[in-house]
Amino acid sequence: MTSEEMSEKKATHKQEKLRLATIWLDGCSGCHMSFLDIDERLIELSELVEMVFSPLVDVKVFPEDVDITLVEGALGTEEDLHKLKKIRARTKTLVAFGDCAITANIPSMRNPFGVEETLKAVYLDKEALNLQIPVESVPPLLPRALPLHNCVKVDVFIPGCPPSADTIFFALSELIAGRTPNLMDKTRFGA
Amino acid sequence: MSPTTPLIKTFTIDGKPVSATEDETILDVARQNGIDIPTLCNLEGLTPTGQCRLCMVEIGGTNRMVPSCVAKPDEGMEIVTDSERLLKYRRMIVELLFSERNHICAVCVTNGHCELQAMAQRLGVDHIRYGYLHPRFRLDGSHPRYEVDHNRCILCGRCVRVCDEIEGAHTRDLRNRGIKTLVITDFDGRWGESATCTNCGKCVHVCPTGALAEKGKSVAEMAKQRHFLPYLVMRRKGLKK
Amino acid sequence: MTNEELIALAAQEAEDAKKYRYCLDICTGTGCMSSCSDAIATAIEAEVRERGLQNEIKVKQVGCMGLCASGPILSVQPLGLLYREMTPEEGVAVLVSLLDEKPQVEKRIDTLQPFFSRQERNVLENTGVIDPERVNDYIAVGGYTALIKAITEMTSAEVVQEVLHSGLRGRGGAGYPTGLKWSTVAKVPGELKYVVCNADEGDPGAFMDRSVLESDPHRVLEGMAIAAFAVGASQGYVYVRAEYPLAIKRVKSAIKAAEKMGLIGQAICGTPFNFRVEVRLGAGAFVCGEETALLNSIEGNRGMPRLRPPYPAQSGLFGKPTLVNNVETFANIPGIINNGGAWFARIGTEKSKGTKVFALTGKITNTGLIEVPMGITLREIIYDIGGGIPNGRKFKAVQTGGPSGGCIPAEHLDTPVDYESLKNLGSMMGSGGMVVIDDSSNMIDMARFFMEFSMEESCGKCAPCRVGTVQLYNLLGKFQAGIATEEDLTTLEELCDLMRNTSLCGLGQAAPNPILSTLRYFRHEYLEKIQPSVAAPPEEAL
Amino acid sequence: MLITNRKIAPPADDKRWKIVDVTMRKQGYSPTALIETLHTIQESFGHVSGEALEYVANSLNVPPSKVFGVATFYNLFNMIPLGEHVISLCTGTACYVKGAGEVVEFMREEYGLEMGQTTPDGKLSFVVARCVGACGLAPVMILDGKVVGRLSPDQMKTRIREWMSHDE
Repeated sequence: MTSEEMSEKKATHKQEKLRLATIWLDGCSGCHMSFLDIDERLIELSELVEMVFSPLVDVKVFPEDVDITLVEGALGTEEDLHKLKKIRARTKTLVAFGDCAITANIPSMRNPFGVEETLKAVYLDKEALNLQIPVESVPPLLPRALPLHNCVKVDVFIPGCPPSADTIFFALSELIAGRTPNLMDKTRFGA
Repeated sequence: MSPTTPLIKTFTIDGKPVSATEDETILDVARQNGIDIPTLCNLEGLTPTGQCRLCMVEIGGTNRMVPSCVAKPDEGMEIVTDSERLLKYRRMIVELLFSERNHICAVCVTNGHCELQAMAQRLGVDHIRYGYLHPRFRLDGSHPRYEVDHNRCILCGRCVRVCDEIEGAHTRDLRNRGIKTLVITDFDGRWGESATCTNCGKCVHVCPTGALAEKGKSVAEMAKQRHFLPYLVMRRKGLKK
Repeated sequence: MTNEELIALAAQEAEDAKKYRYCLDICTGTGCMSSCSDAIATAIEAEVRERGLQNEIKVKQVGCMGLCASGPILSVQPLGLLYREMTPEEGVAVLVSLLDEKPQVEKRIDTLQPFFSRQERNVLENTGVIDPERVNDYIAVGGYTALIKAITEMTSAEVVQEVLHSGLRGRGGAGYPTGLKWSTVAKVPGELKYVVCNADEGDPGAFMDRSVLESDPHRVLEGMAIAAFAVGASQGYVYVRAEYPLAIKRVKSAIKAAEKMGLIGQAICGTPFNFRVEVRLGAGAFVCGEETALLNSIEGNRGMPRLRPPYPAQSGLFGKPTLVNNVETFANIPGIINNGGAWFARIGTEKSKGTKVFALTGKITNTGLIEVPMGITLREIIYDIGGGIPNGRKFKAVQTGGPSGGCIPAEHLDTPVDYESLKNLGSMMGSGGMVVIDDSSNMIDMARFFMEFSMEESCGKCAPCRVGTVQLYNLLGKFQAGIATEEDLTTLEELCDLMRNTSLCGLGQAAPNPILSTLRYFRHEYLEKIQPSVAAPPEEAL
Repeated sequence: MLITNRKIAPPADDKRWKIVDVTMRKQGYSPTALIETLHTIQESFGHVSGEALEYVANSLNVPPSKVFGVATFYNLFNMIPLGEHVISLCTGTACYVKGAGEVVEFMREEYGLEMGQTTPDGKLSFVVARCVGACGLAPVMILDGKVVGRLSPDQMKTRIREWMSHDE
C-alpha cells in the first residue's frame, strides 16, 4: 500500500477499523520486537487497525471476530495448541509470523531428541541445586514442536528470524488493503 | 541434402533460438544465453549427475521432462525452462529437501550464503507443506579445521565428487541407501582420523549448504569460495595436453 | 558338440527312459523343498533299492510342478498321476501301490481340473518334467537344438529377425520389444559386448524367475547363448538374487555341465562363436532389478541407477554395449528359434504375443506357478485356474506388478491380460506376480505396505524418490489413523504426481502406482478416513 | 591405509581368509570383485567386520569409503554378527496378505525384538528377509537357513517357541 492509498483509506474508512491481534507462543518475542521497530509508522497503522489483543496491550481474553492475527512462535505445548485452535476459530486471516511459526525453527531443535531426553538434558544433567523437571503450573510439552500449519489452516506466511520491520509493515499494509502480500523478494527463512 | 549429423545443433530455449555443440548440455547452452535454470547438485567442474531434479526442463510438444544438466538437445527441440508445472515441481522438491533434515537457517553458519535457502526464496517457498522428519545426527568436529553437520546436508554428492574427481582422494562416499543415506569419511570414521583426507577443504567449499563448514565460523559467517574449481579443471586439462 | 552328437544323445536318453516301468518325479523347487521333498525322494529310492528294482523304477528330482499350494508333489509317469502333500512314508506307499498295479487313489490330484487344462505351458514345458541338474535330461527333450540351429544354420541377423517376428516383449515388466533391443545392441559396433540375464526378481510376491532357474536352468542359458550370438557378445552374466540359493546352485551347475559338453565356452559346435557365462549375486537391493543399477552392481558399485542416455545397448557393463533381458525372456528364445517367430506369435493378443508366467499368491485357493496365453482374462486366471477365493470370502482386488503396479478391482476382472490393458487400468504386467486380496484387507494398508517397501528400497540418489516415499508413507499413516485432512489427500496426490514425473529411474516413477490405483478404485476408503475438521498433530511416524 | 603392489597379508591366521583370497584372485584382484568378495566374507564369517572391510579395501585397491558405501548399500551384508539363531521373516506381499505382521507383533512382545535386532544375550536375531520367492507357502520364515512356510500366524508362533526351547 502506498502512502497515498493509505491516507485515502484513512479518509474513507475511518469508522471501519480492522481488528488486529498478535500473540506469541513458543517463540522468543523477537518478531514482536521487530514489529515495534516499525517505529513511527505504528501511528499510521493505528489509524487503520484496532489492536484488540496482543502481549503489547492489556487485554486478557482473546476476542471474537478478529480480522488479522499475527502468531509468533511454534506450537510447543498443549496450551499453545489449545490457544491456536481458539485463535483460528476467531480470526479471519491467520498469519504465521516469523520462522518459528512457519518451520518451528529453534524450538524444533529439540525434536530429534524427544521430550524426555530434552528435559533431562536441560533440568537434570547439570551441576546445580534442586535438580528437577518442572511439572506443576507448566503446560506439558507436545512430543514435537510444530509449525502452525501442521495443526490449523494458515493464510499468510511471513518468513524471517525475525522478519524485518519493513517486511512486517509491507505485509500488514497489503493485508489491510485486502491483498495477499508477496513477500519472497523481501524476506526468506533465516532472514 | 546430406544425411550427416550436423556438428552444431540449433534449437530453442524459452522461444530463444540457440545452438549447441555435440558435447553441450541444455544447461550449458541455457547458461551461455543468460537463462538461469535452477540446480542444486550441479557444479561447474564436476561430473553432472542429474540427481536433484531441479533442473528438469520440458520438451515442447511432448509431456516429457529431462534433467537439463545431463540431457543434450536435439536439433529443432523446443525447450521450456520455466512453466507453472516446472515451478510447482521445483517447489515441491525444495520442500522435500527442507523436510528431510533439520535445516534451521536462523542458526546456520551459511545463513545468507546458502544455495538451498536462496532456492527456496527464488521459488517462493514460504512454508513446508510436508511433515519434518527430524532425524537425529551426531556432529563430527574431529577435524582440526572443518566440521560436518549432517542436519544441513541435502545429499547433492558434490563433496563426494570433488574429493574423487578433483582431489583424487575419494575420502568421501555414501553409506546406506534411501532416506538413511549419509555422507561418510573412509570406513565411516571420524574426519579428524581419516587416513586418506588431504585436508584440502575442497569439499567444504563446494557444499551448497552449511553441512560442511570451517570451524570457528559463527552464524552467517561461512561464505563459500568456489573459483578454484573451474580453475583447477582448466589447469588439469592444460596439463594433459 | 555337433548337432548329430546332440541328436544321438537325445535318442540314447529316450531309449534309456523306455526301460523303466515307472518314473517317480518329486518336486524339489524351493516351495516343496521347504517341506523336505528331497527326503521323499531319498525314501522312495531306498525302497526301490531294497526291492532291487533300480532297473524298473526311476526316481527323479524335478523342478516346480506349479501347484505349490498342494506340495510336496509326486508325479508318476507314464501314468500322468499327481499326488499332493506327500511325506516320505506316503511316497513309499504310492510306490508300493504302483507295484501292486493298483495306483493309490487317495491324495491324487485331478489333473483334468482347470488349473492344468487352462494353462499353456511353453516356458514351463520342461519345468517339473526334467531333472534340472542333469543336462542330458534337457537334451533329451530337445534342449540346445535351437542354439545349434542358430549358430550353424542362421546368421545373427536372421536370429534377430526371428525374434522381431515373434513379437516377444520383455518379460521383466516394462514390455519393451525384445527383438528391437537385440537389433540395437547388434548394430552398435564393438569388439566386446555383454549379455546379462536379469534374475534379480525383487517384486515381493513373484517367483517366476526363481522357478524357471531352479527347474530348467539350461533353457535360460541356451536363450542367453542365442542372444549372444545374435548381438555379437562373448561374455554373459546371470545376476541372481542371493535370496535364491537353490537357483544359484542349479545355474552354476548348469553352466559347468554346458561348458563340459562344449555348449558354452570356446568355439561352440566348432564354430568361431565363443560365449562364457558367469554368475553374479545380488545382495539385497530391489533397485538392482533396474537394469542400469544392476550393471553398477555387477561392476562392484552401489546399485544406483545411471542416467539414460546412454542406454546399456550403447554403453552398458564396463562401458561396453550390453543386452539386458530377464530370465523369462531368455527362456522364450529356444522355442522361437526352433519353431519360428510366427509359431510364437500365434498365441496372444495383437500387441502382446506368446504366453506369460505368473506367480499366483495371496488369498487364492490354488497358489502356485502358472503359464497362460496373453489375452486370457483375469477372471479366468483367478476363478478357473486359481480356484477362486478360499474361506468363503469375497474377491476384492488383484495386485499385479508388485510395488510398481497396482490393485485391480472386481469390475475389471474381465480385462484381458496384456501389457496395454493392465497399464490402462493403472497397474502393469510387471514380472508376473499376482497377489489376490480378499474383502478382509484394507486398501490403504496395502498401499502403505508397498510404500514402505519402496521407501526401504529407494536408493536415495534423487530427492523426489528418497524423501517422497517417506512423506507418502507418513501421509498414509495419517489416513490409517483416521487423522488425515482434505489437504493431506491433495498432498498425497500431488506427491504421487511429482514422483511419477521427476524421479530419476523407473522405480521411483512407478512407486506411487499402488497409491494411485487404490485411489482410483477405492477412493471411498481414503475419504472415510478424512477428519472433517482440523487435524490433530501428526503422529510420530518415522 | 596401505598402498602397495604386493599381496597384503590377511588380518589373522584363519583358514577362512584363504577362501576370501581365492575369490579375489579369481577376478585378478580387480576392484570390480568387491561385491563378490563381500559375499565370500559374509558366507565364511557370518558377518562383514571392520577388519574385513579394511583387508578388502587394501587388497582390491578400492577407497575405504567406497567399500563401506557398497557394503552398507546392500541389505544382505551385516556388519555385526547375528545371534546364534536367526529368524528371518519374509515381508513379501503374499506373506503380508497372509498375516506376517502378527509375527512381528509376537517377536516384539515375546522377545522384545524389532526387525533387525538381536537379543542382548546374542542368542536370537530377528531379521527381515526380502521375498524368498516361496509365496505359494506364505507366510514364510527362514529358521536358521531353513525355509518354513504355509503356517498360520498361530502355528508360526508355536514353531518359534518350539525351536527356541530346543537348546535350553
